[in-house]
Amino acid sequence: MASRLSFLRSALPVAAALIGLLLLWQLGAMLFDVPTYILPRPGAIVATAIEKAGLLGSGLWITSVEAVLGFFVGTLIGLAAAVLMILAPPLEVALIPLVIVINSVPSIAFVPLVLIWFGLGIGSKVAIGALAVSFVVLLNALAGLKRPEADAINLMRSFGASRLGILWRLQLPAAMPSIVTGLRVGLARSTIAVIVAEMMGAYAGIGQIIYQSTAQVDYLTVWAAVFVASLGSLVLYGVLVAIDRKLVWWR
Amino acid sequence: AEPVSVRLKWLPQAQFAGIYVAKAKGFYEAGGLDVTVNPGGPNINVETLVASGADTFGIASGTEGVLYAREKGLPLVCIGMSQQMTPFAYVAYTESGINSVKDFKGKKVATWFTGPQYTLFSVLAHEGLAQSDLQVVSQPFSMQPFIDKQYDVATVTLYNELNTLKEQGITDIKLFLPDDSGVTTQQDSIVTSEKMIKEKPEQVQAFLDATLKGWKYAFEHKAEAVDIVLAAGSGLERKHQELMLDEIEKLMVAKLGTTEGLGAIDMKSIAAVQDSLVEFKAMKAPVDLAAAFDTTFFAKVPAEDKKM
Amino acid sequence: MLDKRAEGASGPAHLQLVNVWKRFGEGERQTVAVRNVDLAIQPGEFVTLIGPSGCGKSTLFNMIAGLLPPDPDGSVVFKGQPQQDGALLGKIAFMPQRDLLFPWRTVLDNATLALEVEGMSKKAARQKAEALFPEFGLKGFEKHYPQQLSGGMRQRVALMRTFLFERDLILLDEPFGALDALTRSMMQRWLLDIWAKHKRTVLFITHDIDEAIFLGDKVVVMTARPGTIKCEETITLPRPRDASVVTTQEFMAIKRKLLAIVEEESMKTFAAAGAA
Amino acid sequence: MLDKRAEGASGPAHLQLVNVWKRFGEGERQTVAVRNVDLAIQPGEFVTLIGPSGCGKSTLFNMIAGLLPPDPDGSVVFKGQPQQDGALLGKIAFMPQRDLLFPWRTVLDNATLALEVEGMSKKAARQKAEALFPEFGLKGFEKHYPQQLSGGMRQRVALMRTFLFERDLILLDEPFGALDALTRSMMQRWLLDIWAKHKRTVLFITHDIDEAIFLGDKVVVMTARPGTIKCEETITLPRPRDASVVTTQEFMAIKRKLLAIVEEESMKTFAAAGAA
Amino acid sequence: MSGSPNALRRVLANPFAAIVIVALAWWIAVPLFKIEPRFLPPISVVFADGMSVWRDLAAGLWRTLLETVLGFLAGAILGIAFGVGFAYLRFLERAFFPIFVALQTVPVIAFGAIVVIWFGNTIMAKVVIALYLAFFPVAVNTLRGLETTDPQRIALMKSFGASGLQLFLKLALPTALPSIMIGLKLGISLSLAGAIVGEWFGDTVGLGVMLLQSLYFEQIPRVWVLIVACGALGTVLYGFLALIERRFVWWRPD
Ligand SMILES: Nc1ncnc2c1ncn2[C@@H]1O[C@H](COP(=O)(O)OP(=O)(O)OP(=O)(O)O)[C@@H](O)[C@H]1O
Ligand SMILES: Nc1ncnc2c1ncn2[C@@H]1O[C@H](COP(=O)(O)OP(=O)(O)OP(=O)(O)O)[C@@H](O)[C@H]1O
Ligand SMILES: Cc1ncc(C[n+]2csc(CCO)c2C)c(N)n1
Ligand SMILES: [Mg+2]
Ligand SMILES: [Mg+2]
Repeated sequence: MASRLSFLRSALPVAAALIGLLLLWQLGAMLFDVPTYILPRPGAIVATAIEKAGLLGSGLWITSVEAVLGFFVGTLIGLAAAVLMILAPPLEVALIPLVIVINSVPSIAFVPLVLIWFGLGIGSKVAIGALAVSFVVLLNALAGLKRPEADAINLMRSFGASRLGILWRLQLPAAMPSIVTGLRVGLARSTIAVIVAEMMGAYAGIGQIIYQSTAQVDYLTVWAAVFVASLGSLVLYGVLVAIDRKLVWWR
Repeated sequence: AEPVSVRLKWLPQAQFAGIYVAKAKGFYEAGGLDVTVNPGGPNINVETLVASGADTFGIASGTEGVLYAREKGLPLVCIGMSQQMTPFAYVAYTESGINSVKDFKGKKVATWFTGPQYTLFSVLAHEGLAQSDLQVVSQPFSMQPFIDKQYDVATVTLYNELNTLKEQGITDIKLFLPDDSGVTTQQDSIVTSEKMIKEKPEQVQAFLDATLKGWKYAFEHKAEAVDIVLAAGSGLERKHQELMLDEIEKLMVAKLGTTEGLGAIDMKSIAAVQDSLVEFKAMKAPVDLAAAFDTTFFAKVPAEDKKM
Repeated sequence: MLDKRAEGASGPAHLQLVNVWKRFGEGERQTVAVRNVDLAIQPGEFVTLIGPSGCGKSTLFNMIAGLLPPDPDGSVVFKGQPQQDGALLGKIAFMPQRDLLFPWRTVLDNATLALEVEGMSKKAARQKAEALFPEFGLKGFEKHYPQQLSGGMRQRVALMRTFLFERDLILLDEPFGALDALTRSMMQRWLLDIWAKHKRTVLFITHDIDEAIFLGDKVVVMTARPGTIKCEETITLPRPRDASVVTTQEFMAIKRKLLAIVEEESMKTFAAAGAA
Repeated sequence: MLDKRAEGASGPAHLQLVNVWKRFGEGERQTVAVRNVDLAIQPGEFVTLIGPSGCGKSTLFNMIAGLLPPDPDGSVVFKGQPQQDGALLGKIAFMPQRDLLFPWRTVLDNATLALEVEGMSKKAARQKAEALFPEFGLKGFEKHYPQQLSGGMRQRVALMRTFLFERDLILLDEPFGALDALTRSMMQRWLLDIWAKHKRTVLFITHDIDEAIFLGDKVVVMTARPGTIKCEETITLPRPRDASVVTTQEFMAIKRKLLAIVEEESMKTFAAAGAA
Repeated sequence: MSGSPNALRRVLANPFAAIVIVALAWWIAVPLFKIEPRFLPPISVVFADGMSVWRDLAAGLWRTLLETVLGFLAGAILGIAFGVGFAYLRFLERAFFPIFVALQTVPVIAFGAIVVIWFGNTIMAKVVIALYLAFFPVAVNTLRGLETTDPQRIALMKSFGASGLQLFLKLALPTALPSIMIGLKLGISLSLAGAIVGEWFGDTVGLGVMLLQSLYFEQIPRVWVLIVACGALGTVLYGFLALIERRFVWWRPD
């Protein structure tokens, strides 16, 4: 009961803002008579989305599975790497420059390589999604794990806590807010990386739909696909917010 | 000189040598035009940019692109066609035992889903195959999956991917040309907007004259043309561009290109393409071809500028 | 008697500090926090440590607990063995000056932290801790978070956390600093009970001279920064001690003596002020 | 005399609390922190506040400073005017129990914080603050960061920050809690000097009964949680007071009386323990 | 004895040492594990290929750097502004934050034509895309950082009569700065990605153009040249931010 209420309370303003913006857009497009190939009207986009629900639905399903898998794999890799680096500081000193270099390369540059390495199927999408997420999570987790002050770490050490014990009981909880921030940023990055990878080579998915429709000057379908993808990521974001509240309850 | 722009369907390369040569040799300037060449890229839809007025002219995808654009109501007109022959071809490894298009049956065939898939469908139809007889998949712009044998047949353009394969030492392949199956789809359409044709036909004429003259000059002075292309792009390989120019010449001087001259519009092949697109439900209904393709400008191009 | 216990030459000292130094920073801005400290503590002894604010008491504790390496000049000897850096971690129950409660743990779970680190099951640890809540005046606050406690309550939680970590040597850094007089005197009596029952060795920092005398077998006075041992005063007041001991002549005499010593040191901190 | 000052019925009280309450949380887990507090403070009066740990002293201060809205039952009256929520912000010099120094500011810049907020130029503020460093025994630490200070030094920085913020009414929450006896008595004397010179009104929380008596015109004793005023004791010891006043008969008598009252209250906190 | 791990650390922490180590590993690993060139070409081949186009590479680096920095600055300013706005106007956050999240997942490269129509063929288009991508992490981290401001410190400042602006400048902002720096460091690499994607919309100069071309021509060594170039550019920018951080934002909130 209470949770349903709080869900409503968080969903309502978003819905209101969304509807407001769409209305503004629709009215603007009608007022200035903007041609569809420059900016379609939301009404037409929604109509197209409904008309092509089957196509878009199957594409969204594939993209979501890839994005979520990539997000999980990347989060695990990022967290594991951060933990390893905290446990073995020389590793951090040695690897962080490399991490920064790789993170500086736009994930798009890796798409063709990943397609070569992992094929055109789901593997390459999961890989590119994981790549996009893992570095954000790694950098945020690392910063968060370093947050506890020396005094608090010393207290744990005085109890004879092992590095793992300190990590588990002090550093990880203290890092939670920072990690969750990393997840929020990472989610957006992984979704877009997956969609772009799909555009550049895939058998199916939202990215392919966008790519093929653009070439066929079918902007209504392009926009409908983007709409559907954004809605999908909004849902994922909602899940993240719920997780955030669970993990960082003490704020 | 009037400032105008031309949008290409891809990055600077020998595929567009005529444009760059016309600019570099001052053909546009002589025609009273100050041309800016804007390259293309992935998801840069030339038809949209030209129809919206963002660019004055364009070298767009090809027959099917003009038809889609017209069907969606874009005020776009084609005034010339660069490639007279279908530039797409299908490749299979010699060892695969595929000796004709008919042997595609039951195979995994990759093609680009940016329009060329309908060329494949037409070819299949001409060869008496149903689409359900084989598995057609979307091809990425890398040839690597074909090299890795992830599918049996792949699509190439004669001017690029085929050369890429050869450069990587892959020569034990067979080539199947759509034209051999009786399917011709002209590519690299020269387009402008209805507004330009109505308001500044003299500029449209001047642009087409100079462009075709540029092409002719490029084919007659290939080394110089490649130099000009290399200067326009960044990080281009001379060897690859030379091969590309050779292949582009073959495609442009084929068929009507030999009789009518560079840039000729083949209304018969266009009608055939439209019929197949309607048949394959890529288009809901046919469009008015006379409005979409304006041959009057091509007719007025001086013969010495377009005839090789 | 004084010589024997304080110098620890004869008996095997539980803990012995030999020429311990600590310097912070380098060059111009170097602060010498602790200088040339020699100190021996016998098994089961209750030693209280006083000295002017900023003289290096907490720094000394950190070095004993193994949290801060002493400068290479000297060494920390535990049960007769010189200890390397960090060797004493986990062997000493240490309560830092700041409470350092974890905001994401309830009061109960903050109290059981050390036990969990030791490997005790969460359930057993909670059971053990819950029993102490009434004694610490925290009954009913088990499920609260530290943010919801008063300063003195937080300090009591930190103290409880330390006592649940049962070790032979206990280091307490101003454990009663935030408590009111009565709560403080209750906690003092409770501490003496525990100490008498289990005969643990206690090293106790305070800034309250009464408290130092009331609790200690020995009061150690440190000089102003850079801190070193100024003197050690053995307290021979009979045990068990009662609150009324504070008013005895003997107590007063010791207090006056210590006050004079401490006053001299404290003035040094403000020497510059006097000059100005 | 007692009646006149404590009730504040005749003179215009500087600060008056009327039926002030504060409850935290809701339903089952509600904690009543402060209950039905009535208190009047005359201009220039030095009032000390004692009470068992967790009884609501800090909460009361927060409400007076305007940081925490009192429950709607009662009101805070300042210079005769009932104050709305937050109306007193910026009018009272307030020193919280935790030092709350900013880790990114040097000691000097922490001290000048309130002055900067007031709009004083950085340079002028620093000049003004620097003059106080010797008196606070912090000379030479101007450019240090809070992390490099001892507990007592941090507290002195917080105190300096409060005093630089010159206001008629000063609220101090255990300002000397982390100081050693001598530093503490120096700071006490310094505080009395300032107070005598500028006749500011001071409200001072302490858990040290000696300190409360030594400093105050009036000692206010709070009950155990939920805290309310148990009694007010006017201290008629002559001023200026000297450290030796602590040993007078009069002082001892007051102390015994207050100790008895406070003891009764403190026991309530541990009532559950006694039962167990 | 105690000096050697420290010396090792210092060597490892040196960026040049890191480059040399990675290059050596690459040089040795390719023949050792018989890695196929299509996965990872030998470093010598990549190096030679890079040298053969060094002029274009230098021009590309410069152009991409310019676009990235301009887009990043704009995105950072906007991101911080929105982060602050979200922190202080909660209804804004609740209504619009999720929409920004959704906008982040809009694949800009789907809208090449529209970007060109709206912003033309100028550097503006790249800057806008770089801004768009950098904005989000900066905004999120600013918001998160501001949220961690200690309520007791806020109370203290209020008791001094601090205005909202003073609270922000003297307390909230310094508290949030470490977190904002994380956002900026994430944002700068995204700006670079934005600039590179932006160059795919009809540009002639830039690392993105060269990257696209090498993909099209299947020049795997050239792809690696560009990956290294992007990595170098991004690392320099990141290093610059890290330097600023070390110099000015060294504290951690307690
Ligand atoms: N934010 C809060 N939420 C819930 N309870 C609170 C909160 N703040 C204070 N309390 C409760 O209010 C009561 C009084 O707290 P307060 O800090 O005023 O005590 P105090 O008299 O200052 O104690 P001490 O001398 O130990 O500092 C305590 O029982 C505490 O648990
Ligand atoms: N990390 C550090 N860097 C530099 N100086 C430090 C550091 N830690 C402590 N100091 C200095 O060492 C001296 C002793 O500090 P310490 O905390 O040991 O004092 P203390 O005796 O515990 O004082 P208090 O009674 O006020 O807690 C102080 O002058 C302090 O400034
Ligand atoms: C008509 C046509 N479609 C696709 C390709 C192959 N190709 C080259 S670049 C690129 C990506 C951007 O569209 C693709 C798929 C082609 N050569 N011609
Ligand atoms: Mg200390
Ligand atoms: Mg308090």
